[in-house]
Amino acid sequence: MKLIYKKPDTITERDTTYCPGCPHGIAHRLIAELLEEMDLVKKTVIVWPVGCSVFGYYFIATDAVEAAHGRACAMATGIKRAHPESFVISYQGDGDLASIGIAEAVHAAARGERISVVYINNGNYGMTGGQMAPTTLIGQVTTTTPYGRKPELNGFPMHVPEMFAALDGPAYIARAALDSPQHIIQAKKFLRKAFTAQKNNLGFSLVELISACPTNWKMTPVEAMERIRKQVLPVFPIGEFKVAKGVE
Amino acid sequence: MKLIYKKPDTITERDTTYCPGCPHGIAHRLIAELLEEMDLVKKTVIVWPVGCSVFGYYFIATDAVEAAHGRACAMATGIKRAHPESFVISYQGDGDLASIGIAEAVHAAARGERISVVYINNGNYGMTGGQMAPTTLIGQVTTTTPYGRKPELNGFPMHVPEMFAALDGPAYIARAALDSPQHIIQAKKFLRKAFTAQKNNLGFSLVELISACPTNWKMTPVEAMERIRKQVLPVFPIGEFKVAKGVE
Amino acid sequence: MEKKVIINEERCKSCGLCVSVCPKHVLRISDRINSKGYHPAELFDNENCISCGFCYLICPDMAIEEVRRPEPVKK
Amino acid sequence: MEKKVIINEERCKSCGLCVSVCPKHVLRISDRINSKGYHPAELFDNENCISCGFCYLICPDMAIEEVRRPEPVKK
Amino acid sequence: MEKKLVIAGFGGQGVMLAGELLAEAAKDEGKFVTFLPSYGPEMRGGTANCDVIVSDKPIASPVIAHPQAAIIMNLPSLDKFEPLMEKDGLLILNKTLIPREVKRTDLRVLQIDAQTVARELGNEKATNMILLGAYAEIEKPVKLESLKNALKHFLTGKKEVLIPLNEKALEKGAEIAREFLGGK
Amino acid sequence: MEKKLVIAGFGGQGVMLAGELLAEAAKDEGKFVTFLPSYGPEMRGGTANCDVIVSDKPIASPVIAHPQAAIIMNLPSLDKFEPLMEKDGLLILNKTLIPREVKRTDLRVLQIDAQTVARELGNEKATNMILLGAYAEIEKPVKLESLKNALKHFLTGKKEVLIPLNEKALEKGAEIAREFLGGK
Amino acid sequence: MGEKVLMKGAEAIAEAAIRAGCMAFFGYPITPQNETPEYFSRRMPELGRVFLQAESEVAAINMVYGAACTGTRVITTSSSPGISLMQEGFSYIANSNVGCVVVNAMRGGPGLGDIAPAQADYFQATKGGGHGDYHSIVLAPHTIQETVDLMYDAFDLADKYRIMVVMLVDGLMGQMMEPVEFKEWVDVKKFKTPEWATVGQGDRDHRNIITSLEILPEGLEKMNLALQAKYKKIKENEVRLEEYEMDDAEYALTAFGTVARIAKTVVEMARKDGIKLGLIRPITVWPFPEKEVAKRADQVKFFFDVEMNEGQMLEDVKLAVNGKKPVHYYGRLGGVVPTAEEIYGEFKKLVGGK
Amino acid sequence: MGEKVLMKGAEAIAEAAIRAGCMAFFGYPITPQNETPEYFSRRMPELGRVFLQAESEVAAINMVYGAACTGTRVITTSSSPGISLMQEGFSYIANSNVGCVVVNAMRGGPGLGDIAPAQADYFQATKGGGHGDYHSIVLAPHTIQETVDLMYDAFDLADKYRIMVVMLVDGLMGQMMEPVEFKEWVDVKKFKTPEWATVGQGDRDHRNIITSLEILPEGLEKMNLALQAKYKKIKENEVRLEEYEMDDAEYALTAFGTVARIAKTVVEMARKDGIKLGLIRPITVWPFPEKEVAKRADQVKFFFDVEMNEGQMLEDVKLAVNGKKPVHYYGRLGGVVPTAEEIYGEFKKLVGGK
Ligand SMILES: Cc1ncc(C[n+]2csc(CCOP(=O)(O)OP(=O)(O)O)c2C)c(N)n1
Ligand SMILES: Cc1ncc(C[n+]2csc(CCOP(=O)(O)OP(=O)(O)O)c2C)c(N)n1
Ligand code: SF4
Ligand code: SF4
Ligand code: SF4
Ligand code: SF4
Repeated sequence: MKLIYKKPDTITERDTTYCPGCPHGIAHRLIAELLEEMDLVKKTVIVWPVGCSVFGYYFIATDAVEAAHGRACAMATGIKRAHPESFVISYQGDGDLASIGIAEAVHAAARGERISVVYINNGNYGMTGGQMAPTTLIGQVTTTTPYGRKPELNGFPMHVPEMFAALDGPAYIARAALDSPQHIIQAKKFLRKAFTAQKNNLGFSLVELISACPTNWKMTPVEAMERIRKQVLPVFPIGEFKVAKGVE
Repeated sequence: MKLIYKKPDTITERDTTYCPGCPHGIAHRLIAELLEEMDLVKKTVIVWPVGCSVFGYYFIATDAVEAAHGRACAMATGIKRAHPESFVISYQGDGDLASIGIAEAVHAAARGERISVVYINNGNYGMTGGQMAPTTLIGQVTTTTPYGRKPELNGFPMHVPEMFAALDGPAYIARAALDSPQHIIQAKKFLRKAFTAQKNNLGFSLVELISACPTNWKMTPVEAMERIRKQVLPVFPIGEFKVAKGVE
Repeated sequence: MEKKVIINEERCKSCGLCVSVCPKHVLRISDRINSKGYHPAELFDNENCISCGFCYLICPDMAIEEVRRPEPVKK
Repeated sequence: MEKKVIINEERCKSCGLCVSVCPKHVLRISDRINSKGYHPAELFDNENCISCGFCYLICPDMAIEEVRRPEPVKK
Repeated sequence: MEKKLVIAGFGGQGVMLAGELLAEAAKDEGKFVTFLPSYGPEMRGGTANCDVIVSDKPIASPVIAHPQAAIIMNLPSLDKFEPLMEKDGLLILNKTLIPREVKRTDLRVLQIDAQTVARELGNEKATNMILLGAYAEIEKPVKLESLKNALKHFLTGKKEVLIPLNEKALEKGAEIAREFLGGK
Repeated sequence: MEKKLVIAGFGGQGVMLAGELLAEAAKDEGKFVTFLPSYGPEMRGGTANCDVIVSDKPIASPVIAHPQAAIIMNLPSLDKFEPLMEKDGLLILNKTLIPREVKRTDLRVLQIDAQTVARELGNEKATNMILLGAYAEIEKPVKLESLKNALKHFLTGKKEVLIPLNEKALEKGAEIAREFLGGK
Repeated sequence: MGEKVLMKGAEAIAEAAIRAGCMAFFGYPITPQNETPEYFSRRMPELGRVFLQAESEVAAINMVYGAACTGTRVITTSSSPGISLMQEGFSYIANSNVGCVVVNAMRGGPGLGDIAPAQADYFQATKGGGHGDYHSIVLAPHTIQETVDLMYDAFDLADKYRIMVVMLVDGLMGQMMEPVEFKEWVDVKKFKTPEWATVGQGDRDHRNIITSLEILPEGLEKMNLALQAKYKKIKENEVRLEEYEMDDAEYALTAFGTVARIAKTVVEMARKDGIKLGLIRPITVWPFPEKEVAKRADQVKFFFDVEMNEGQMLEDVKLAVNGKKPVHYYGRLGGVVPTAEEIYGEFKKLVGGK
Repeated sequence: MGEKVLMKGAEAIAEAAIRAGCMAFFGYPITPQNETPEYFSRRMPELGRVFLQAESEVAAINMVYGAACTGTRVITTSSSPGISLMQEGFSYIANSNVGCVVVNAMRGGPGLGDIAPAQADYFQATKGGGHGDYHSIVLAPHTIQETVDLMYDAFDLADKYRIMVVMLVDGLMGQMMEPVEFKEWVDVKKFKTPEWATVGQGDRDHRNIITSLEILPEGLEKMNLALQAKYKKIKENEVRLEEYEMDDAEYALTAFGTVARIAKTVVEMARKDGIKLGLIRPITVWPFPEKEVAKRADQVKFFFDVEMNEGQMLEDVKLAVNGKKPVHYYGRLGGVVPTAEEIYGEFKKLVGGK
């Protein structure tokens, strides 16, 4: 029989710490597959964030560092500048990147820092128990918007790729989703371009991956994926926002 | 004889600390004039930044606080939320707002915080001696880009209004210039709309004012104004980027 | 016939995503219980599996170790 | 005739911006020196001043205290 | 009287709810009580445990180094707490998820196939209540009645319908415990 | 020998350059020297001053609390430093910008209409050198020649053409000082 | 006081602050105290007060700073790494003479560490983790009830001295539940905007400026001297401590917060064994009860300081004792909570083989 | 050593770091040390090394953290408020066991304060302004020459112990000029990427992970104990101080940095008057020379600690003296630099009207 898919070797044997049905694991697998396919595993340093993926280094077998909350892009910058031969990925949640870490992310993007950012948007802070994130939808109930997110009080969902597209530093900016096999295939294509941007020294790259947090959304994993399609993607549409030449 | 113009009373008798020909003073006068014209002087709290305008409270006679470098938008948020009847202005330089303070500014904007931001872009850090700012032009020599700003090393000029226009919180976002009487008249119009946005409780407002720093640019004031027209405005074009209904 | 889909039952967290995306409805949550206390998914109808890999693609725990397709029968 | 442009010489820092924008070229930097060591601007040709206020608008030191326009002569 | 109980298991097994219920019941009886949760890194799954102390005088430390009693809901928790138990301590095990035997011989051990029993009662999620009911019957930190009464603090709104099930589970646990005590 | 000089004026008057020139010259002569600038909040305008100590043994503190000598280039600086001067200290004033007289009577005072003299020499910006030249002539911390030689460290590139002017200004200052000394 | 309710410490903190008249919360989630902001997020809007989840701790403290400038009773709550990010803000607040309350539910460090209870931010809180010579009043309650009670004082002190008041608790106190009683609600209708607040000049005959800037060193020294005078007044008037079984004590434990609670059990264990052990428990760790500790140096044979850190309060105890008696130390690190048995064991080693 | 050049302290710091093999600078401008980054910005690109102006101090220290993880000699420089913003980063760096050098040119505080020289960040630097139990090696040079010389040691120590080394100077030292000689260039071609560095696994048989996270308290305690063991080693081996005219001293001044420089004049003044005064000048303020100070307690009549702060090193002096002799203190605040005359005057008051 022909092997169609096989768990990448770069995924460790260790069980993840994620809740059942949490798409963090899908993102991990895509990264691992691409690193293998692009022959980058041995050059890669992943900067892990504070968030549910804080233990990511236990699950993807590359060199790794654990950043302070929100500072992954700064730390990635330090690594890349000091050691430009390394392939540097910054893996960040939406609390980590869009809230506390927005300055470091914006500036890494504006500088065209040669790093690739994998940005997981699950609409809340998973690790700390489901508080509002900058990406939380209007009306969405979280542990810190118990009456639903109200724009007058809590502001509006933040669209990172759209914002970053106004900068000159990025070589590749896109948004994909992890809710279905089809979207996951597309997400991998986008991630490949993001990694290519770094490999070809073109500039900063970022892919937002629309994810789910079934636990804090208080849904089954299947319902959560449904919610992505019905409620999240209309607000956060899939697409490529910046594609420099040489990325494909 | 008919009085055409008169120094506003809200400008104090104290000499400013600015260098000869520095447009900070022009921005101050516009603010003072508008506060008087819109009858806001007694309701106003200005949050002053760290930068050459750190002593701003000596020059505009309103209640005032002095923020930590870059945190003016956060401090303004605290004031406005705690005391919504106050009219709150955050006055910030391009180092203060676009570099160290970008997170606080982006989030105040995303939240639609009812504050008005006057954002002075003079292309460098004036107070500390002319270092590169996020707004420094490509090729521009500053004390930290002695060989000229190089995009591969120092990144690209940051366009704050363009970026903020991708957010849903702002009610008014514009860019004006302080290089000529005509542009200054226009700048005042834009500032009036920004203040109106707050007065009418419509959301966040920001006006970028293209300014000069003759001292650190090592030019006469007249040459500096010339440079704005010839070199800066082509990169940072004047315009309105977001105008909510009710601002006019 | 060999299994087209190899599931590592110890890794499975019973999230049901594979079951939900399988176009052929050949997966289900089993009655067994793994050491973490979860009922792992199982392929109960190997024959009808079309080896599309959707289960692999969506499994967040990399519990779907392999997906194989029978070689086309030589003519 | 009364001055159309009132300059507070003590506030002036001799930046020359008013001189540069005056469409009628009726301003100049004087020889006097103020207590800060600057040579203040002066209106040397009151008559030809058209009271446009450009000097006021651009003066960064609010040294142009007032700009006045003669009332139209009653017919 | 001072009763020190540890409840341990996977997150999601209702470890905290059981502990809080006991604490609430103790408070309602006017007793001193402390409840101290401790989580692993996972939101779901992973390990979680809590310390509950019920006493009739003020409680100094809420931390239990050596439990007098423990409700153990999965294998990793048995591995962790067995060595820490006080001599003659009481171990109540959720046998359904614990394949191995207890190694120490100086403990009182009650094994209940609790998850199976709970499923039979109508909902696996009541496993925790079966185990708690058994504990309460043996150690008597509070009355079973108080536990039942306290349920209404936790099962509110849509969850109110679950109260009878949980009451039944508490009783079932107590019943199993009485058999255990009788059988001794 | 230990010479303690303060130079004070508006930013932009060349206060720092004068101080650094003296320091450089002293270093070239193999002396110990410290130069300590102090700025007001303004980039241009505003006040600025520096402390220069030249000595033939190691210098402990670079801070001058009570100057033996001061070059004072504007009125606010006179107001600030006059009361701090050591008894018999030397005050060299830029009379052009200092309308008032010195109040203390225990100081040696040399008033030079330096800005005017500098303009006559060709550039108002050489005011600082006139005053420095005068100071060097009177107190002799370094040779006038060393000051002139040190100019080349500061006036490089396009500014090289200014060296002769500055040399002249140093000399002019020295000349005025000699008259002052002679006239005494 | 009302009836007892069973509550998580982290929630009781929020409820107490609300009753004490806290009108605004700005903060950023962090374990082990997420229940505090979450509780505020439910209650503050109901009461028409301000709850805002800030984008970061840096933003949060500067929002607090802004709100404090309006004379509003304002709070932020966080845990160790988040508190580290606030240090610049603390320093600004100190030299601006505005009042606020900050809760630090300390967790294991350094760095990301863990989420278990610790006391290793004592130096940071008491000596000033930010730049410059400043202090905050630092309260170190040892039970949830005490935390709740002290919250009222915290706001009163913040108002009275226009100073930041830190509630230095730990993850254990944040996460544990015990029955607690709340005091009466403070009548917030009585609050008036203070004369010095920056809310717009209005009818005032002067405008208000709040700044920590003073470019002339002599001027800044004056500001500092005024701060020091304030600190002196606080040292004279606000020191609080509990002396537990100290009357006849021959040995003194010193401990704060959670460890002090455990230490009470140790005292009981020792007393049962006939050993005259007492406990000195600073409630204000800044100002530290120097005089009180110094006085006991004449009485006891030695001091035994126990902390969940590498010996931080230890230095203050030693400074107070000033060499008169030995000061021993025992500590656990990184989030490990010592047991009473363990501490008593260490103590008995010190007393010797009698 | 080459010939003497006249240089601003802030520039000499950069030149020394470059010669000592510093391969990367990340930092954010702040007075009174802007000349340091400016100097780096000119020289680093020329040498093919890294200069990056970060968007903030928070970013800067995390860039340093990243670069340090690659085993690169890396530096950041700032002044008080900027250093406060780095506290979280410092704490992460400490528990990650990576090395770097940080220069703090202290200015007057708290808050925005002024830009004049101060020493009020002593506590922050030596006790840990960030969260958790950690230390950095803190060097406090008193002249530009010493700063330049110590810069080489700073990098060596950072590499040797994989620790952060702080150069605690002040605005005065940053702004003043004096002639200075530089040591030889370190041969950077000899640098090798260390075995533990996270640069991609390459041919290594294991992968490297650098983290300050350890969720189990027992595990985190182990990490802490390892840190403490390292600190102990440093305390045993790296204490440095200068004892100036102490051999026959009856009185001892204690001072560090700029004040110590001034204090030497005071010693000379006293000696001229026939008073046997000496100076103890810690060069490492952490580890503080406890033993050395303690030893002098038997010799001198009293200690007189002088600082540009409200008495911070004072506590370490007192802890070392442990009550054996009086420890007096004099300080100036907010950026005021005391003069030798002034200090001597205060000293004479203490000696009494003899
Ligand atoms: C300075 C600091 N502030 C706050 C925290 C607490 N914290 C840890 S993770 C997190 C948010 C995680 O949310 P997100 O980035 O969206 O990731 P997710 O867990 O959802 O994957 C927060 C607030 C921290 N560790 N450090
Ligand atoms: C935390 C902190 N970092 C750095 C500084 C130093 N600093 C003061 S103003 C300034 C930049 C000012 O530039 P900009 O905002 O553009 O204002 P300008 O002076 O040009 O008007 C800097 C870096 C500071 N005061 N605080
Ligand atoms: S809490 Fe949410 S984001 Fe975190 S592991 Fe669980 S499902 Fe995933
Ligand atoms: S330095 Fe530049 S920005 Fe600052 S006052 Fe002078 S001209 Fe204006
Ligand atoms: S490979 Fe496709 S058909 Fe087969 S089990 Fe998986 S999803 Fe279903
Ligand atoms: S998707 Fe994976 S983890 Fe989820 S049920 Fe299927 S095999 Fe198990």
